[in-house]
Amino acid sequence: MIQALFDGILVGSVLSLGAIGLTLVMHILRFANFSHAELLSVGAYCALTFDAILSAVAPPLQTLIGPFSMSFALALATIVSVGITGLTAVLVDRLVFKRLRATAGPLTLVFASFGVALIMRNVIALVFGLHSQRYSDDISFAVMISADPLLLIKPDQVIILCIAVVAMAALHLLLNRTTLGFALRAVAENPTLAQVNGISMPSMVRLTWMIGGGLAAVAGVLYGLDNQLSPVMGRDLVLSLFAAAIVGGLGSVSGAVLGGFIVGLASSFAILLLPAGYKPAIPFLVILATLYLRPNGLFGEAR
Amino acid sequence: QDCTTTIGAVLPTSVDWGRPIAATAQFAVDLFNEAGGVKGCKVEMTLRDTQTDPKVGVDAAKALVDLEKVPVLLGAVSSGVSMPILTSVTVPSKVMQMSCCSSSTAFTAIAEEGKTDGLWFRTFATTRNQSAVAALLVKERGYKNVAVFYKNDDWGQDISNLVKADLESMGITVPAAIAITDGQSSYRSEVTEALKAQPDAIYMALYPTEGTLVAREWISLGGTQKMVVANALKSDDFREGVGIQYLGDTVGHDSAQPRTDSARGFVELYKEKFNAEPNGPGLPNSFDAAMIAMLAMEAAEENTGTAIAASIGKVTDPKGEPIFPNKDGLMKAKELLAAGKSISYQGGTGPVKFDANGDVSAPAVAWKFTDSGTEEVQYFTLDEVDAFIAGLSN
Amino acid sequence: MIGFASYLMFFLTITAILAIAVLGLNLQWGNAGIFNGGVVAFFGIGAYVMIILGGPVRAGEFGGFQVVWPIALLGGAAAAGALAYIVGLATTRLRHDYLAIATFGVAVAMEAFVRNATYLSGGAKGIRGFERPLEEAIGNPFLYNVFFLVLVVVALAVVYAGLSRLVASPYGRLLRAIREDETAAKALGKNPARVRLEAFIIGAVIMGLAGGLYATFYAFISPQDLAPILTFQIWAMLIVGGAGNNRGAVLGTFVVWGCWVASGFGLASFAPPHIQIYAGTIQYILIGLIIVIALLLRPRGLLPEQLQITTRTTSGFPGRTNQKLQN
Amino acid sequence: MADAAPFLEITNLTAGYKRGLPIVQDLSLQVAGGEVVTVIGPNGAGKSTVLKAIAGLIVIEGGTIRLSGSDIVCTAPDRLGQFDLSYVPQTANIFTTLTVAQNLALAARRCRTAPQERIAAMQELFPDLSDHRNIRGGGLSGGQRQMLAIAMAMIAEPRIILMDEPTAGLSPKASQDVLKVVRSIAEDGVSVLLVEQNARLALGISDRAYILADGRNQLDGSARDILNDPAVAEIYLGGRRKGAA
Amino acid sequence: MTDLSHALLETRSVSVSFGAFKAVDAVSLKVTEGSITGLIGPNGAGKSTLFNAIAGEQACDSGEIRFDGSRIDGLASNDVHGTGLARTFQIPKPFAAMSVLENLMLAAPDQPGEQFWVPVIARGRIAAREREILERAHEILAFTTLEGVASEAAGQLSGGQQKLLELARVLMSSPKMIMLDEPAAGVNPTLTGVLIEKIEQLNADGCTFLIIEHDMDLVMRHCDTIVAMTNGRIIYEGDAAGAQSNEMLLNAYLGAGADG
Ligand SMILES: Nc1ncnc2c1ncn2[C@@H]1O[C@H](COP(=O)(O)OP(=O)(O)OP(=O)(O)O)[C@@H](O)[C@H]1O
Ligand SMILES: Nc1ncnc2c1ncn2[C@@H]1O[C@H](COP(=O)(O)OP(=O)(O)OP(=O)(O)O)[C@@H](O)[C@H]1O
Ligand SMILES: [Mg+2]
Ligand SMILES: [Mg+2]
Repeated sequence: MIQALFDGILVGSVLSLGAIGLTLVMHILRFANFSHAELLSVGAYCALTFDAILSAVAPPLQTLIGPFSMSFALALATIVSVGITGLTAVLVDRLVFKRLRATAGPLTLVFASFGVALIMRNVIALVFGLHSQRYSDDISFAVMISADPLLLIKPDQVIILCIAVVAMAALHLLLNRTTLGFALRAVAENPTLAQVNGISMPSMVRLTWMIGGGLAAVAGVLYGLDNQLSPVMGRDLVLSLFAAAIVGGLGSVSGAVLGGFIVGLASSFAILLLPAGYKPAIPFLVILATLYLRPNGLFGEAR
Repeated sequence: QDCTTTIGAVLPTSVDWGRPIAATAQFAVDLFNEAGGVKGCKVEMTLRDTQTDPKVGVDAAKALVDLEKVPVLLGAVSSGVSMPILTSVTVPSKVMQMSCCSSSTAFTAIAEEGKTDGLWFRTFATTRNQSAVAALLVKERGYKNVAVFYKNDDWGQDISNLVKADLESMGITVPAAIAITDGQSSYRSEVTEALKAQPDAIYMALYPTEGTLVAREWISLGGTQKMVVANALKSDDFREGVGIQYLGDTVGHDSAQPRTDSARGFVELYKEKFNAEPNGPGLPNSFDAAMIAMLAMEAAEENTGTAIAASIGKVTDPKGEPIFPNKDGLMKAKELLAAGKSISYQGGTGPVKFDANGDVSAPAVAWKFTDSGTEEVQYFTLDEVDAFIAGLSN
Repeated sequence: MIGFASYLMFFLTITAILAIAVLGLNLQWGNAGIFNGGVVAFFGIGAYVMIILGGPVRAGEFGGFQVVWPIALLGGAAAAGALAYIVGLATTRLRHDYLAIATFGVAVAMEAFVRNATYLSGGAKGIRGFERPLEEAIGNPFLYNVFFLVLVVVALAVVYAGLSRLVASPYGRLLRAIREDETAAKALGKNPARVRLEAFIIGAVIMGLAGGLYATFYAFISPQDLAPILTFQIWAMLIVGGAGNNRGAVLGTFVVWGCWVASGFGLASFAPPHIQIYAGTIQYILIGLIIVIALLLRPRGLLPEQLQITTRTTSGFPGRTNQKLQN
Repeated sequence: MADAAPFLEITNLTAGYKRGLPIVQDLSLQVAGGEVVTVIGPNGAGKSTVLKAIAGLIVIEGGTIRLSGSDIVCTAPDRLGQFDLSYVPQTANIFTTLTVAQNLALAARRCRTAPQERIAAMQELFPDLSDHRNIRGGGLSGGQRQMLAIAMAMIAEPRIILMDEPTAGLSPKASQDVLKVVRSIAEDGVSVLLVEQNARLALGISDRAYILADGRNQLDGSARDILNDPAVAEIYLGGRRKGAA
Repeated sequence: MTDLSHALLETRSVSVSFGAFKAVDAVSLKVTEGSITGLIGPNGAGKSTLFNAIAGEQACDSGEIRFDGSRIDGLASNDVHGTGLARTFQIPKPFAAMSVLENLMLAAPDQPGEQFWVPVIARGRIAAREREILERAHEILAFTTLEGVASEAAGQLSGGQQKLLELARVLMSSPKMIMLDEPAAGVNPTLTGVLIEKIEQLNADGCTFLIIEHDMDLVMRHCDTIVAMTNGRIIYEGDAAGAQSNEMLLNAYLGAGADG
């Protein structure tokens, strides 16, 4: 029971991290970006590549950081990957979404992003192959916190949780305390009026993608660390990410984090109630119930 | 010679485990061409991706049959794709369909009703034998309390149900049989659930991607390393992903490789081509499916699905001359067939013999992981397996 | 030649079946603004119920009532309507993405249910269908496919005509008004909750009908047919074709499904053998490119929604002219 | 006090929402420094369209718009602040999802100096705003919205300000107050281009006025002349003289 | 006190609050059948909120609302409309992607074609009603000067035209009572004159009006009764002359320039 609770929160923290970026992009650019989860893959594979390069160039970097299974090389690679993934997101926007924003109907961007997701996912598959890979083949063992009730926790998951919470706090402050954050929200609501107030659309859009892409890269690496990398990891994650972002209420970063936990907890408790085969459905049913009570998500506003 | 003969294949090449299956089929075609092709004509395999989507798969099959006029169709992998192809494409168009990997019992059922017109074959040894061997391995090792993880598809559900029943009939408890649905972002809760029962061993009927994730999670949470695994996990991805240091107590089951000299030759051939052992779900089955289909084309009077299907018996005749599918073997087979003699094909899954429903039963082996791949540890003849199954039902 | 004709008919049959589902979605989204993310649930329940009602007896499993085909088909459609009624009662309060994820959840639950509830649905192995209507009587598979194509085209035409009437009528106007501004519609005395629920149910019944036809044609249904990709495909067809326009919806189906399969065909025919193994992956890239490029070139769809203008006519029934919606 | 050279000079402007469908045609208009100019005209005449054209929001097909000598036709709307231009749109003129304080803080990003002081000054000018500083814009009353929009435009101390019906929805007292403020900033040298339906009140504080109908100039002249022209009053000002009795 | 039977609309100590803020504070208001009642008050006084409460758009914290003898508090806004009480919005809510004409036609009541089965199986029943609706729509378009933009998307109208559309739409039905929220704001003064004539004409035909308006000229000349609110409370109820001499109103609302 208590184990399921912790599992849920820890598993949920990766989703939270991914969902923060998604909710930000969805709120400010006003479309459900199906290719967001592919940015996680881009980030993860990018870090994989740089991790390999750095480890080859400077072998001492392969030492692990403390009790975690992340090496110094991977940590550096992640930083590089944050930038590259952000730029990838900006580039995709340039090529596709920017052109559509002005002229298209509300769902055109959504399905364009679906097409973009197909392209990104399969380009990764062509480059890196379809098989799954890992940053390190070593298995990081869980630490037993208590024997009765049984409680096992992996150090990696704790670090993921911390990063998710820090990212949430930082982004929350940015959006609610700084005029830059107000500018981002203003662009979300009324781009014309925002421009009239001297806010440059292109730079706000760039900023949004950089933040969204960067967070996606971090989430992708941490997901890869906890699970494994495969070209279809985006496909496997995308719906959970949407679920988390939406149940939390679009545009709410704390909602996204809570949403991640809800999805994590729902799937971890699911198995206590129903046969494991039904597990994929449970988070969505929990979301259905949540939305029944709060039609705009937990922290969302009607719009 | 300039003539070419086309065969069709509909396989999920955009899925991780599907691509090697397709590559193996293509490998069989290449070997056959080296031996001179079918009736002197070069064989070309037109390969289409199913995207594991029945609509896409059926459309691809229909296009191959109608536009490319293929008399033989290899595939598909999932029963959910193979079945609509069979009912709405191959049977109406009288094309022979040979699947490497579809395991659903529904195929046997419709074959029994006579609705396949004898056009349907699969080289996937029926799940019944496989599950029995799994139970046997558990019993031999003296495990008393075994948790089961199974892939939540028709194959996994089938094998899990059978294994569970077999184990329980031998007095071994199965505290948890847990479905693993692919594409989940985490399998931690499934693993935790099994862990609660504190089993002394686990049985896994999974594919490598999910299998690796589950096994790693299982081991990292301190689960037992005593594992029995299904043939689908006989894969380098799984071995490397989990780490050989944790797989010392793991034993797997599979349909047997032929116990002939040429068997080693096959593995050699494969290694030479792909630089790896033929490990992975469905590889030998795919190889055999393609080979048998082409041998049947060689044996058939005319290049139609019905004629080819009718010649299957000629190339898988237990009384015929044993043939191993390397270049020499194939040349010899062609000679024999040309002379009107029958042959007994001995391929990646053993001496294949189809029953009236297009199903095969194969002998079985037990294997374990080694530093470089896998190695056989035990061999079960068909009779032994049948005797064991008969013993179970008492 | 006969081969080509045979394939073409097959292709058209599937397209027509999908087009029916796209029309159902067009009523929901294009006209009523209901963001249904769970198309496949309604398609699927139509297929399953049809096959359970009409299919043969399955050992140890539920079903096998062997109801005559047209009734079984309607039963499937009705089941889709009933599901929509229940789902709709719980979700009509939701908007946009929230509604989409909620209905998506229904679809996932549906898939999980049929995958696991073996007694009812055959589990992962699916359910084999029955003899297709009149198949025995017609005998020749080619002629049978002609017959079946005619059957689905008639179904498509009926649905198309019915929806066109509905959309062109005051009811269609009401739907669009509710899509535009629910508060204002309410203030004018309309009941958005009722109308949205109706539109949701009608759309779902149409999707269920499509599902039933699909399962009839393949004489088989399994959880693999209920994968979320079908929902995306149907949506992509609508958006590429032009939401809000029934002709666009049908055209979009042809274009998207045509490109989807043509990309596979093209690669299989023209790619060199050593590429074949990667063709599946490349095909996905092509499909992605086609969708993106189509939307870049025609952001509002191939046939965008028309602004309805009612003009005074002497004939009595108000005439209609269409004008491009300007942006 | 008005500078001799016009601060804003529009010549032969043709503009609209879609290429080939001009709404405003061949329109010329000047606003000198420190001058209040009012544009009046029937609904749908194109008044707001003129302001949108100046603010860079729509397609300009012909003519020039000069701001203190420089051509601004191709300037992106977000860069017009550099020309010390502010604009109060007619509708959707505040951010409904931001609070009043956040709306003001956002607008104050354009202030050259002491944004806090400017925010305080605006709250003093419109006490309603400081009372409701933590309410989201969407929760404001119609008049309060209008006040916020005006405050957001004035906060950066522009040299020219375009106001689209600033007094629509304001109470009579608030309208008078706003127009008084407009007059007083004009005294400080700010140019104001005003679109108003509340024509009599607006003309009362204006230097000059233009009458627009069907997207074209119909008439222009000093505010007083226009106010006192009975023909104009009949057609555009509603005929009735307020308080004539 | 006015006789109850004459009050078509009556609120009894209705309160609405947003968080701790009381936007409408125990307001008791009577609108006499057949009158044109003006509701005035400074910005943020709670006028629109009161409208929303009456129209079922906004839940009341307490109090009772009666219309035509029966309670309407707690009804959904469409049901309130069904009782014969229609309203406009201060900030227009057009059906943006529909044409102006369609906006109007939609607003007409009693079109059997708004039941989904009728267009499919009994089309004949629609046409006659549709003709009537069309007739009426063109009539209203004509005097609101919207005829010229009848086929344009409503979302593309100018600000003032949208206000006119808001009014035009509500005139499509023939309710017992209409509540107008600042109908003249943003509308050209000349046109305002035409509109008020129309309102008086409808009033003569028996329609009751409750109008929020800041245009004092309009209010003072055309309203039978004037109700003034500040800070969520009613501070004055009476005739125009009284309002113009009310000290509090002068200071808080009308301002120095007010002439009377
Ligand atoms: N949703 C809301 N949340 C918070 N406060 C609100 C909300 N709606 C209205 N208010 C507050 O209630 C008060 C009354 O608003 P209301 O819109 O009724 O004013 P009004 O009398 O119509 O003013 P105006 O003449 O300016 O339109 C205002 O102070 C406003 O800020
Ligand atoms: N976004 C738009 N797209 C297309 N046409 C528009 C758009 N906005 C306004 N128009 C058209 O341009 C014309 C002029 O509109 P504009 O808003 O300039 O009028 P206005 O003079 O400001 O009127 P009002 O006094 O009612 O505000 C109108 O006929 C309107 O239909
Ligand atoms: Mg205007
Ligand atoms: Mg108001």
